[in-house]
Amino acid sequence: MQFTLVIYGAPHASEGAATALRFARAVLASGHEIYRVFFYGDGIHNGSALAAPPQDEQDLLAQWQQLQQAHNLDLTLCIAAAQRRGVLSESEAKRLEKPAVNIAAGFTLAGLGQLAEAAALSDRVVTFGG
Amino acid sequence: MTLHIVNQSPYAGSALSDCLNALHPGDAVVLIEDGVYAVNDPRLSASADNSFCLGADAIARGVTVPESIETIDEARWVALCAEHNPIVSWFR
Amino acid sequence: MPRKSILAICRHAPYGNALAREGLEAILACAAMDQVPAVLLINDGVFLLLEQDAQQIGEKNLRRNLAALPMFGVETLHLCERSLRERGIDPAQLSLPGTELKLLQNPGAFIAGFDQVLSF
Amino acid sequence: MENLVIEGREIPLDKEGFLRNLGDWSPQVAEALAAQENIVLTEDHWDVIRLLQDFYREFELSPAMRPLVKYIDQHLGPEKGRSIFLMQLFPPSPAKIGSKIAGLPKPTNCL
Repeated sequence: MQFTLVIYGAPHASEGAATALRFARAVLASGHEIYRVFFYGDGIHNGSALAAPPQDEQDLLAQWQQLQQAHNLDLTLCIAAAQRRGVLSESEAKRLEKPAVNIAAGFTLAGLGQLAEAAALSDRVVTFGG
Repeated sequence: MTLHIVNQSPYAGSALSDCLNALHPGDAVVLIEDGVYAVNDPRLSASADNSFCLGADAIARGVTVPESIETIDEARWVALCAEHNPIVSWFR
Repeated sequence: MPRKSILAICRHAPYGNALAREGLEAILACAAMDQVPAVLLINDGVFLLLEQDAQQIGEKNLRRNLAALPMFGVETLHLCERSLRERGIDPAQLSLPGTELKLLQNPGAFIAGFDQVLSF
Repeated sequence: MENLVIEGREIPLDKEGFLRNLGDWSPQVAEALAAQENIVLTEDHWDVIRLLQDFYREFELSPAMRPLVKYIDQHLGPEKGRSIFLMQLFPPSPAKIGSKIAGLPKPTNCL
């Protein structure tokens, strides 16, 4: 079965993203697939390359990236939500004339159409609230 | 049959009661995160036929889950998601 | 794309939480992609329908965004009757140009009829 | 994109040619913005520009293609409420180019 996960919570601010990570691992371990992880609202902060949590706290970004690499996950940040909150790719920073790029490796920016498409093409959509 | 996921403490907001007001016979409720503080809420046992509680979240918080509610791990949660459709989250 | 029935549930009040605005944006985007969702306003989401003047707090008017739904192909808004009554809103006083407002007595049965639910 | 100069006054544009200050919009500015897209504004263009501005006032949204077509259909009739009509007026991306010339906020790149 194809699962899509929608995440609204910022890391280290709400528990949603950490729960989603546990859920995602269980989905994969159960033999299902993850069609897409769509980060929306404050959830887009999960894709910031600049987060530097203390060494004795869990590093959510590194865990998402490991999972992404191991399973070739589609980690999509909503571009409109990310623009508002300041997570930019090189091309967006250029287009919007902003001074820095901070999207983490393994994540992509894309439109809300990717949420619509995931809802239409996956078997299950699970929302992780903020 | 719908699977409802509640992640908010019933003492902090209305997510649990909002969920229970939108319950259809046969639906299941999964308590996760702060939602596990609802394990002893009488409204839950009164309205929901099938209630589940994510074990790790309950243990992490020192919450004891009564026998009327099935304690589940993440794999069982995924299985419940596969068995039910649609899935609705109630939060904040 | 294969047809899946999609329901968007809006249960947050405007302005206090970005989810009210971003939920509407997601609904518009789905509709613009030919995945027109059904829309249910429930709990504090029913407050989206009140006449409002968001300029007072420097915000864009979310009721106006809601009024754009028919342009995107969403011509019916489903409202939880209980949520309205609990909040002292008389359903008979509500209207939105170009939109049919449908009252639901049993949101649970309604929700159960969809393939996917997006919760906002 | 180079800034516009209208009657000796400089109108700043961003990199993609959108007005930096939406308050700078005037019919003359629209003519100049259109010229940058190699478009000469006709009465049909102006009808659409006015409807784009009405749409924005009514819904506080810059329209995507589909709702724009529907809105034009409602106000100018089915003959003009078609994407081909808009494509001819504001190629290659009518909602974006039209919004730029009408002085609406830059779309969020969402669709």
